[in-house]
Amino acid sequence: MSEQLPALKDALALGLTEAEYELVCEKQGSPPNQVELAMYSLLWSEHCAYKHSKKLLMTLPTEGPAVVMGPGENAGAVDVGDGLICAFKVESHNHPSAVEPFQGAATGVGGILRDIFAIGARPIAVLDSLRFGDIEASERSRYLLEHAVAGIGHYGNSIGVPTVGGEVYFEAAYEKNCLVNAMALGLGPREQLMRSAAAGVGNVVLIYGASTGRDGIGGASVLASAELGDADDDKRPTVQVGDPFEEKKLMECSLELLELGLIVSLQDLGAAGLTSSACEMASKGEVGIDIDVRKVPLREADMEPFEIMVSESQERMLCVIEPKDVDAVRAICDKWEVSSAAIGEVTDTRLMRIYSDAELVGEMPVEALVDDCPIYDLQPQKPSEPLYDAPPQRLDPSASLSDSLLALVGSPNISSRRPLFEQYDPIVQSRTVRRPEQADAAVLALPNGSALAVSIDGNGRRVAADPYQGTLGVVLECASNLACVGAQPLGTTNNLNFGNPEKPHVAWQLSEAVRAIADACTALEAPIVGGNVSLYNEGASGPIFPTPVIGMVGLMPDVSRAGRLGFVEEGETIALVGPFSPSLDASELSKLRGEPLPDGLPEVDIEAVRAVQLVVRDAVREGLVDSAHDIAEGGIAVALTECALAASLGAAVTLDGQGDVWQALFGEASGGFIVCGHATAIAQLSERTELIVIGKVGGDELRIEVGDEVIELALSDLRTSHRSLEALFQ
Amino acid sequence: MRARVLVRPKQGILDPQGVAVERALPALGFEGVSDVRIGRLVELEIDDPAQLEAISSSLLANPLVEDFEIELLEDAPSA
Amino acid sequence: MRARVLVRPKQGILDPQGVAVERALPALGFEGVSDVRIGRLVELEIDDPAQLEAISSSLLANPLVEDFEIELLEDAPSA
Amino acid sequence: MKTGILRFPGSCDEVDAQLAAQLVGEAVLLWHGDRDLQDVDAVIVPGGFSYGDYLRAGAIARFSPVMESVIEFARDGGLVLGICNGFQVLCEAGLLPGALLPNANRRFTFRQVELEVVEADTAFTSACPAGELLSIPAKHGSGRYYADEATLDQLEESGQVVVRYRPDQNFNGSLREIAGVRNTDGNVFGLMPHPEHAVDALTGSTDGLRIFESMRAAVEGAHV
Ligand SMILES: Nc1ncnc2c1ncn2[C@@H]1O[C@H](COP(=O)(O)OP(=O)(O)O)[C@@H](O)[C@H]1O
Ligand SMILES: [Mg+2]
Repeated sequence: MSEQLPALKDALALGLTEAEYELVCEKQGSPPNQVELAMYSLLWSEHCAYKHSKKLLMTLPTEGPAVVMGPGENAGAVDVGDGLICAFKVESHNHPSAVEPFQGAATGVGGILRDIFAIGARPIAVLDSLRFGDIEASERSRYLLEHAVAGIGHYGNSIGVPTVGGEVYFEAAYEKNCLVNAMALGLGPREQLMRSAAAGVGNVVLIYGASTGRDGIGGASVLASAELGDADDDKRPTVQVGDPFEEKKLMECSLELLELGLIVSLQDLGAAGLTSSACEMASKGEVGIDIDVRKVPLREADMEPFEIMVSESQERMLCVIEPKDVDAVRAICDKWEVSSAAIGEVTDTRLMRIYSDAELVGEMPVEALVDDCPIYDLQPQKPSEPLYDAPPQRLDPSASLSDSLLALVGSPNISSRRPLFEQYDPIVQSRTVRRPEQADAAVLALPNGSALAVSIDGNGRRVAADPYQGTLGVVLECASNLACVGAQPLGTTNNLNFGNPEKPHVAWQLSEAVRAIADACTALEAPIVGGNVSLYNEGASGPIFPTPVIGMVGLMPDVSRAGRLGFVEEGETIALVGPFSPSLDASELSKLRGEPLPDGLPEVDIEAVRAVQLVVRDAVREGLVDSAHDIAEGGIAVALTECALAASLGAAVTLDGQGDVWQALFGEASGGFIVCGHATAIAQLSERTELIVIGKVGGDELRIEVGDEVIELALSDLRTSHRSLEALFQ
Repeated sequence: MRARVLVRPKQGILDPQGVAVERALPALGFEGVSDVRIGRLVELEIDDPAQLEAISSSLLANPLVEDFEIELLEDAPSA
Repeated sequence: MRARVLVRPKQGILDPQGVAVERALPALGFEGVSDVRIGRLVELEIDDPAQLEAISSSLLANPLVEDFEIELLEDAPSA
Repeated sequence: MKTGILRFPGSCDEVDAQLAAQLVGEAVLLWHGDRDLQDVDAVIVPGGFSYGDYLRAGAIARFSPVMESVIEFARDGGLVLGICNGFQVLCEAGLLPGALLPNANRRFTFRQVELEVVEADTAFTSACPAGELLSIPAKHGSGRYYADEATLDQLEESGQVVVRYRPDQNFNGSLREIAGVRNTDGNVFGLMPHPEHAVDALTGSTDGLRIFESMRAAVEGAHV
């Protein structure tokens, strides 16, 4: 390797600031060498060190009766009864997906699944949350959509974990920075819960899974001793390729090792590869680790020590085991055709020591690597000018109510997601009781007759209009979705997708959103058990819409009562439940009309929304109502359309004609639900909460009367509109 | 004119299919096979072979993860 | 020895990928392309090339629906 | 009845098949590397992505040690059901005629489909009346059934086409809407849709249970 030490310019190229580089030199007592600088630059990156978000994250509520493991481990976990825990987490793979959407999305799924089985839970479900540019205008966005969806399906389907839900929005603000977030859930025995803290001086550090190649060594290649010429370009691939088959074996192998009790601590290799996993294991366990990079199984023989330490090759795990168990562990790996190698040892030095055979090529205090990265304060400032351009006008404001409903139902943010989700296997593992378009949340049966419900949400446009109120709406919508199937939230995960936090307006969006998450999760008693932060999603044209993506997991006692969203029977009564005061501010209708975002949204009454959620939840659990659906994008008219299309049953509805009919039909707000049931049941429900009987189920058209106006549309016409995304997947 | 585009995973990029096939072969009784790489074979009839480079890089191969090689065939291949 | 096995869908069998490529080309501004067929390219290092026929017919190709062609390459291909 | 369900690296629906088979008897998993079929009365080759479906769906799995035993078991008249990837494996192994090609729509597709029971007089469908429609989910990327015309004619003549897609639901482009075929002896049957995912009203339909009930009837009939 080169004798010459890297210099400040290399540190800058790797993303460290000059002050940070100086701090590294100070912690090391001398300028870092190539391996050391590579490792510092990764661990001190935003991604690993949460430099601009840590202080905010500390304000989130993380404790509650169901929480078994909060933030800080590979995934959070909640107790679901009978000795079982549900592990879950959401994670982003935004940048890799923007570069290569198929592999980016696929490896995003692979990464989040490893986080789940790393803590000893068998992955039981995946959900995805996607944001792309304006697909009606952008060829690139259509390409990204198609390939990202194919990548998610490829990975999830091949590994045998059902993809049970998700969401996708199209907004010009994501044109240059698409978002690909994936959430996974796992189920496991509580006593098998695994942590990542390394323990036991003298224990063996073993890597298993795929071999290590040059994947993902993008930025760090500036450290290569040779000058990088054109000819060397293809020596340094940065695209990580996912291999779900390898991960399937890795998963089965890991779960078997855990079941046999052969593992002391376990950690997946994700971003920053071996560097991050080994250092975090050492840090959490307050120990040191020695690693010999020459023992790591390589895909390319000529890799340098720093490359091995920073490689982001997929489908690898790192574990600490007792020396006496090495043979047993390797035998299980062999059984699953997974390669394994003992590459190091736990020490009491509190140092990370990297060897290349006998030569010491890097030595760093664990504490300096993991804990001493400077943490920055944000400088939040509400922008004085609008940040986002008005969308193009797609609907003439003078269009009729019926035409407007058809346009909304067929608009990319509202139309049926079937062409996407039918590329996903939603039923493998025989647990899926509600799959997409059957209910607002996915429902997964548990062995004891109860069930989990899960939903993922995040409306960036509303958050862009008002980071605080908009984010409240997102968290509440997640909980409303759970209520509609009869579930009570147990815990929440979140992915904060934002622009550059060093800019005051982005800092403001971020802090307001986190404040809202904290307030809403506290009120809902749905603590945060984990999450992820993805910053710097912006380009020359500005930041993305601030996009906090919320994933929530809940429990219901009786799976046979799981709610559905579609109407059930002719003649049933339809009611509007809840404190619903719709507004067109930042609504889908105003977007179609080309209106700019408003500055601020109406205030949300969290307690009132929570109260009606409990009523709806109970009504579903008791079987009092036959269907429940929360009102979201497109307002009540779209919600009714969705209830009708899901069941192929029409409805005749009369809405209060006072006030603005557009607002009544298409206005959006938290806290409104459409429920249907027998007349007596609805009467019973009306004793528990504010409710208006609005109509009856039946026929093959949707008729909505409001004041002097009437919308009358055949279900077949609504269905044709609703299927508009299919054209993109021909 | 008949042409052939060979599309291969780039050097250094993981080729999961190749790895799986290589691992499977000994079990089938075939020893002594290594460095298996699996790619795509695209054969087509083209009026203007000068377009092939552009077609390959924009549609047939994903230049981020794949290399391609163009072969012009005088006659139709022995199908 | 380096060898290459070209695997193609048999004549007469629908090749949806080939059809899709052919359909996509005009939109990208490429005219005059027809009869696109997409198959598999397998490249490998083999000690005993006599085994290639058996490996191809039993594993690399399904003779019911695919044809294959073996090419022996003296040198490593220009990766 | 005791059913054995194969488990290859990359199998995904083997536990689902086990749960379904347990509704009609005992069911055990059989590891791909073992040759011992543990005295089972029937074998299920399950769905999933054995060996990642790399190269061609089913191409690698069919060479596994356990498949040698399954081939022998089938030759001796044992009941073998291949579901999805299992159907692909059985075709690759030559236990069933034809091949399964990538879907005509070029995508992995999940859809609830209705299957017409063409032959109700088989070891796998005796619990269904002929012409009955079974609502069963299908989910695969390579399910387009192909055989040459002469073979197709002969399959139809000899009653080997057991289930068909309703014509408007044949998303994978299978020739003659074929969703499942059996061998000439009638003891090996493969289909692309997943009957094991249609055995519980809670998670879908119960129509798939008939396949398992038919197998039990065949096994128990043979025992008396
Ligand atoms: N927005 C957030 N809210 C709560 N916890 C978070 C958030 N972002 C990250 N975390 C927690 O920080 C820890 C480190 O996250 P991450 O670097 O994504 O871990 P990994 O590399 O295992 O995916 C995890 O325990 C994660 O749950
Ligand atoms: Mg992790």
